[in-house]
Amino acid sequence: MQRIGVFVCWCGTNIAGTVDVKKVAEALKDEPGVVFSADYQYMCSQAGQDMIKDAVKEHKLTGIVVCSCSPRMHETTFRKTAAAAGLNPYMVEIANIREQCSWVHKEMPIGTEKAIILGKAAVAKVNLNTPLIAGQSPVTKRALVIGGGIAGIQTALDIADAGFPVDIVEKLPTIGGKMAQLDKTFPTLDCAACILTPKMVDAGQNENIRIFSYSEIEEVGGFVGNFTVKIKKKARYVKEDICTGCGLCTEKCPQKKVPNEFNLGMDNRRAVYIPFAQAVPKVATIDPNYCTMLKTGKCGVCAKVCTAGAIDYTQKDEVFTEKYGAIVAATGYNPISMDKFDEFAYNQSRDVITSLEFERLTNAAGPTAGKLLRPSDGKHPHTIVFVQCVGSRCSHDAEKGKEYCSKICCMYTAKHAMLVRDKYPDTEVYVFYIDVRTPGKAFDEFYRRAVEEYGVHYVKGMVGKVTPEGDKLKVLASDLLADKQLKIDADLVVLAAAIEPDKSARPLATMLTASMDTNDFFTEAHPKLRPVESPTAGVFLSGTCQGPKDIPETVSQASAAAAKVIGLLCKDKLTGNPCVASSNELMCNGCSSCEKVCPYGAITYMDKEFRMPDRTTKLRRVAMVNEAVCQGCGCCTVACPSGAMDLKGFANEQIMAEVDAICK
Amino acid sequence: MAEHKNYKEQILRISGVNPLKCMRCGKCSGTCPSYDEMEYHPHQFVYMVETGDIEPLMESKSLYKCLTCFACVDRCPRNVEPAKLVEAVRLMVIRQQGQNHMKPDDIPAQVDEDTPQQLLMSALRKYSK
Amino acid sequence: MQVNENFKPLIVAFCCNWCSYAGADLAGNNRLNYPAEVKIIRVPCSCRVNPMFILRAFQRGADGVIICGCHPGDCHYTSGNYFTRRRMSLLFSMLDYLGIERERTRVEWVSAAEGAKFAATMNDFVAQVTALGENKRLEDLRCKE
Amino acid sequence: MNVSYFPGCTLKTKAKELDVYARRCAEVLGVTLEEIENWQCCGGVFSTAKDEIASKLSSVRALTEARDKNQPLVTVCSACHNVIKQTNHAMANDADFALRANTYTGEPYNGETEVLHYLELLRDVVGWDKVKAAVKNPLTGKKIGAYYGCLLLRPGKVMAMDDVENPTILEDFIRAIGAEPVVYAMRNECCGGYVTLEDKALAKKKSSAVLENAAAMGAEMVVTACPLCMYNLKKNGGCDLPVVYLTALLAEALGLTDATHGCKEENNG
Repeated sequence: MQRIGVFVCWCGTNIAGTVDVKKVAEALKDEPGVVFSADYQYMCSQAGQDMIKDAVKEHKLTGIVVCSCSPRMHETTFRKTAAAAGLNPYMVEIANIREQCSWVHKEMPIGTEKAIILGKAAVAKVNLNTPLIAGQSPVTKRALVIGGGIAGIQTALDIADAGFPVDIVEKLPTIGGKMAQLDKTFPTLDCAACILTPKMVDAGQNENIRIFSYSEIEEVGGFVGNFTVKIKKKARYVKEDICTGCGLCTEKCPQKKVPNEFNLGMDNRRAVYIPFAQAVPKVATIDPNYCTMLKTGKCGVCAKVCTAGAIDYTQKDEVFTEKYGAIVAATGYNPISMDKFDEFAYNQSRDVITSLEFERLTNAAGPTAGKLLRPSDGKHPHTIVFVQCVGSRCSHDAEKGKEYCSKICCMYTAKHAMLVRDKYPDTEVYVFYIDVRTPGKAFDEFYRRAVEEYGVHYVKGMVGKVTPEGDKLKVLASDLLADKQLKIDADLVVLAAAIEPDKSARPLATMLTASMDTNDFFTEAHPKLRPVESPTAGVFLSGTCQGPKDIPETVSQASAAAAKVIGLLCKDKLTGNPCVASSNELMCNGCSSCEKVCPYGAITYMDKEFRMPDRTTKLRRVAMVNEAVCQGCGCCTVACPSGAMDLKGFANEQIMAEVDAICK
Repeated sequence: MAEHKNYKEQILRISGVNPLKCMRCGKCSGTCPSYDEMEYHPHQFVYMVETGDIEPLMESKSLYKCLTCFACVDRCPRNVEPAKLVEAVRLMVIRQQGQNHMKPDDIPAQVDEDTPQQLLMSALRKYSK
Repeated sequence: MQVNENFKPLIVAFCCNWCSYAGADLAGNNRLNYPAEVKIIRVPCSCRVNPMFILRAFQRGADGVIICGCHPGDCHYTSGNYFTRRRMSLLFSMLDYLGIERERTRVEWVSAAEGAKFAATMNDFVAQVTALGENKRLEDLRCKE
Repeated sequence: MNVSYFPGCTLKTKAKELDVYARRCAEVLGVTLEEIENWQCCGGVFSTAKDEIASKLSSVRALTEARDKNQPLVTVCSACHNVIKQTNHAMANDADFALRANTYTGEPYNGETEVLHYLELLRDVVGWDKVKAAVKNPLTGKKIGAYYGCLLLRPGKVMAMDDVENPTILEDFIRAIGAEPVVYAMRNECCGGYVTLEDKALAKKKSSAVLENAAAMGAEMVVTACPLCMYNLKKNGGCDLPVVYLTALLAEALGLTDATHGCKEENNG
């Protein structure tokens, strides 16, 4: 028989406000096995924990029930407390009487009654708990960073600086991501390339960093400390180690009409290309969708001009497997499609552009060499209208756009407006806004400068329709403060499109078994206290794949994720989860049902000799669980027809006892 | 007065609109083709219904300027459907006795030989009960 | 049908640790009310729920049982919820045959981000079971106090 | 194939050619339009008020008849189509409204009928390829601006015919008959038709804005499905850009008649 101590937490008034904690402690006192029952204001405090430790010693407790907040919050805390008192940490059970009781029920009698039942269920379970000892597994001291934007680069650099090898897998031919496409950055107006390219070079030259560009993740297996990842290196038809990046092929290629994705299709590149001058790795890539040689077998100009002999039309996709201890998702974002918002005529006029396209139009390395010219006729625009919140802050039932605020648009629009007025003072600039949101260091000051020093017209209201007519864009909009409908003849309209997670994030999350929110942003382990970790152990989050962020926030999160990875890789061994499956050999009939449902291949079979009652021996086929590989889902326990398979910590008997306690 | 207080409730019920969803972006008024003819504009309909300031709307000619073109409905990022509020307020007026905005006798003067039947029909439906 | 105004059903909810239990916690964080008749049992994955547990619950006097797991494709253990879906559809049809109405059993996918869905699901399920009244089938009277 | 057909008041009077050509062209394309028996006027405008039941009953009756014949219900007039489709949507999705309407008609109907505009019939039932194949007199070189107006597309979630802001169905139609579509932004803006009696000045402003934009983008004529738009654009458009019905263009392309001469004849007869 266990000797159980029950500890009921008030959590200030969080629990005590709707649950009569004294009554709960009193009611649980007489449950089978309970020898001690008490309540306290904050069980998780040092004093509360000391109270538990003292009670363990004084009452020779063998099991503990804490009626408190969710086990997702403080289960670890109380397990440590138990361990410090000399108990096995798995002799602790939590009754969740805060999140699932006091916070969702309003009346004291109802809350109290439910809390007592939840407490009884926990007591019933602890009565059947057995001490569990966690296995240990080694840590592969290498990290994988998926995505080579500023987030991925920063994470990789920080991990590499700590002395651990790290691989960056980037799906495009170069690292750099969205930041490489930006012109200036707010609120300091330093040039994006000037601050990003040195980091790209650092990453390219760091001996601890390997960059797999033009590569994608195919498969992820394993678990924290021991991931096995299949990486596909797409054929770029250029030998990476031989190509010098001289760019001669990209000048001679006769296929000139390939939309240049780096400039968002606003100009053309060749079929063999280097995305931009500072690309890392600076290696040419042949686009198989456009290359005449690959499509028809006739051409071969690039191979002829390449003095290094780096062109290889026979190259094939290459899939290889690497082992990692930790994985960082840094898959970034994209602006949403403007198809659902064609009242702004994005699909009808080339002079209606997104803000990212505007970045390229003002960038010295962009399609206009930094001169702000209209895409349609190459003329200088004299009136520019910026529209904020296009596709952000839409209600769910509007069935278009995103519900969240994209966060960065207010600031980059202020930047664009300011830069235009600075460079071309003859230009009238209108910004239509719903709210100007500038929480951030020196952000509001920046926006005010755009208004006060640069004379940008900020109009509270929204554009309702853009009508291309002749060489003008007729903009119809509301000015809510003046209570007027404005009609502006604009030359250029810039849409601050909402941002969304990159499309590759969803399949990646499935491979990583990392959870996502309804918008396909990765979910963090805790929204406040563990913002850079995924709930899946060993998977970390960096940058906008977790939510909209500007550059400084992205870099902070990237470094934070790196710190978490370093903390993990520093360990030689990881303590595993002892709540794993185990098979009772005497009951196992060797049917293989469990093996078939195990997603980890943790179950194998072996022939084992058993002594029979008549002193003969018999060879029987029985299931064996590899405890280091088992993740403890329990699927096999249900599949087992003979009841041989059970899950430690969540045993059939334990759950049945909980059911009984609840249904009593 | 008690009856007046009831207006908001009735309008919300017959329109099925929840004005609290509005984030006051003004896109409805930015896209309204009748804006210049209206004294109160679509976003004001939403706001004034929400605050219960309904009598001015009922007295306003704006009620009869809405084209029922639904541009505000389809373009609203919050799916507020301002046009439905305009119609609901209009109904509050014309459903009262003697408040028909257009009477059958008014029509012949406006009609020419090409006037399609549907125009007469819809005008009566929209402006009288 | 006779409806007992004061009838409060007894509902057992099995929630997977990674999505639905967290979703229930989020409902708490956001103070979204649902009836106290719902008692949650934490399991690592919805696929840990053995049909025996459900039978036991009905035997012991539960009026409804709901199993909540991660959305298809989002299972923390890759595929557990698919097994749940198949197992439970078989079990529920068997229970239906035994006279336990389909409305007393349910499988619902609730993610860690769906606190509102959790509360709404529980409100709906409790209302549904309340409308059916007390469950007499399978109940073992010896288990009642 | 036979489909139920709701012509509507205007197609029987001021817009006869819209009706006659719709039937003839459909026959050529292998579809027979079976006129609903004893149809009543749709009312010309859909009331969004949840408590307006009676004004929608004529639509419900037509929908019920089509349901009983197990046929989709086709309309040509944009206004009838808008009213009937919105009514159908309400019958299917607003249980309270359906209950009350069914109490009036006495015949349970819950939005089972598929409501198709003539354009949807061409696109989804006949198919553009078949239309193209049937064209005998392609309108090659004609630059035609599609005029959707407001009724054909909105509210988008209910009409669900095409993308509300970026529609292509009329442009596809124009291409199918061999002409060249001209895309202009005002194609899905209101012509002001409903206020023509109330405020002529406003109607003039709206119609002329549409035609000016179409002309500025190079359209030589504008095609519409709506008699109200037709009247208003012609009367109040303040511009000599021709406005034609889509069925007239289709008839011309199918070699059934010469568009301009045909109208007069049918109107007189």
